[in-house]
Amino acid sequence: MSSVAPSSVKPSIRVKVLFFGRLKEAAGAAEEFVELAPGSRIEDLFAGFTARRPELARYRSSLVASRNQEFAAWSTPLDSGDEIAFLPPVSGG
Amino acid sequence: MSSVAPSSVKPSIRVKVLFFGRLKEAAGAAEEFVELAPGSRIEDLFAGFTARRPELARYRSSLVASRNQEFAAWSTPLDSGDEIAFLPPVSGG
Amino acid sequence: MATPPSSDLILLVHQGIDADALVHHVRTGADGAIVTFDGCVRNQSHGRRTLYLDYEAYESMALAKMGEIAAEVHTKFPIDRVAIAHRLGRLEIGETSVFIAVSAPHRAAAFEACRYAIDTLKRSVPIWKKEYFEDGAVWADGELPPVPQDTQARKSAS
Amino acid sequence: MATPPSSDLILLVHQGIDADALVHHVRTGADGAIVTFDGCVRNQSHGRRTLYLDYEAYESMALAKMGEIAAEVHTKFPIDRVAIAHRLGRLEIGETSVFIAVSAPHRAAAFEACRYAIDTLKRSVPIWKKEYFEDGAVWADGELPPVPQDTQARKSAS
Repeated sequence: MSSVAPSSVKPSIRVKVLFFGRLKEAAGAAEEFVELAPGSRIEDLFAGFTARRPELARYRSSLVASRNQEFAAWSTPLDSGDEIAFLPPVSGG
Repeated sequence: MSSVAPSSVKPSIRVKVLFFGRLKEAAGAAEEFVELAPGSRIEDLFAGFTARRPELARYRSSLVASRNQEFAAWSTPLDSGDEIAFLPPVSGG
Repeated sequence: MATPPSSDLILLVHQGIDADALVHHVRTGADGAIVTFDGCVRNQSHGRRTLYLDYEAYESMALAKMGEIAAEVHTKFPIDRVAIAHRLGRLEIGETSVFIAVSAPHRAAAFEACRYAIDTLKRSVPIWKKEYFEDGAVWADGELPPVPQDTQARKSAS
Repeated sequence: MATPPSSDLILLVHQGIDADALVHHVRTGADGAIVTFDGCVRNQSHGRRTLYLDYEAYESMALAKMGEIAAEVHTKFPIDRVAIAHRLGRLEIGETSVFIAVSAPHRAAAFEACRYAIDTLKRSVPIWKKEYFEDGAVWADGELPPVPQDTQARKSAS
């Protein structure tokens, strides 16, 4: 589902993806494992989900991503074993 | 002990005086009843105490007075039955 | 002077302050925030080791002034309830000398009102603290409360 | 990111928050002030009667972020200890969802640090609140946490 370089010979990478709050309901899952081409970024990962579930696209501007429990830019490259989460606006307190 | 008009015919007024904190220690008493000439003010009352105990004079600039549980200016006139207190800088909390 | 709403709680106590009771008093279903201030006895003052403190008050006036602070806080901030308790007598290190709880629908007002209440209490409530050290005791430095304008004096001087 | 001093207490709990334990944790003989913030469930939201709330969190990240807030508070304010607890799951009206206690030698720092901690928690800790009304449930409006500059994207675009 990545738009970057072909992964013909390179091994794919595998990341864990978490959804929370309204996004979890929209995604229909709290947790998923995803295989991507090496060099994929967080934005590629999300694009893969919106390809499968177009209704997720409207959350794109009102969510932030995290990589291994740190907020991360959409352009952040992924490594195998990463834990990526998509987080709607927080409302704790 | 008042410096105002002579009280030859007028009846005197009687007030209750309270001292607190370091001032109580300096005055050697927590509570006293004092008779004054009508028309006396809080400053006259305090002057009467300093006449008796000159060491009280040095507290004059670092204390405030109250009349019937309200902070009061030194020039406040006294009425019979008033409760007057001399209060050093407060340090509650 | 204004009297506080009957929903407020104003106390001078000679034993330990029951902070839970004060918090319970201000908590209602309409509130989203409760801010408390707990003033407690430090083990040192200006670098000298404190043994204990002794608080005395002009009790009737202190209660009246604490009630005025509560009333004033209601006029200044959109809060729900206020509870203020001050302890008197001997206090050991770590014990609570003053406790203030403020409830409000939203947190900004609760923080501001609680801060205002303790700042005002320290400036204007007739309570005095004596600090006991190993080598003696001193009355703590304090603040002179603001007093009404001396209008009588000006009038008689003219 | 900095880790909080081991003297701080950071908790996510699924039962009632023990506020007394948190206050006890931050109280030391060196402190003259303890300020607490208690965030509690209101009986209404934007005029609609609330039945109850349900909180969920990205727990591992929420704990990490709460610890970072405590560490940051130590660098910004002259305080002693911090305790932060957030509750998850179903909460009834009046119950405490978040509790923060800060101790300090002097009150100004305790107030400012406690306020900073709750303001930052509400903006940056991955916890979500769903509000249940008589006619349905909604995820509460929230705030988008700040995210690091998108430097990678700029580099690859040049």
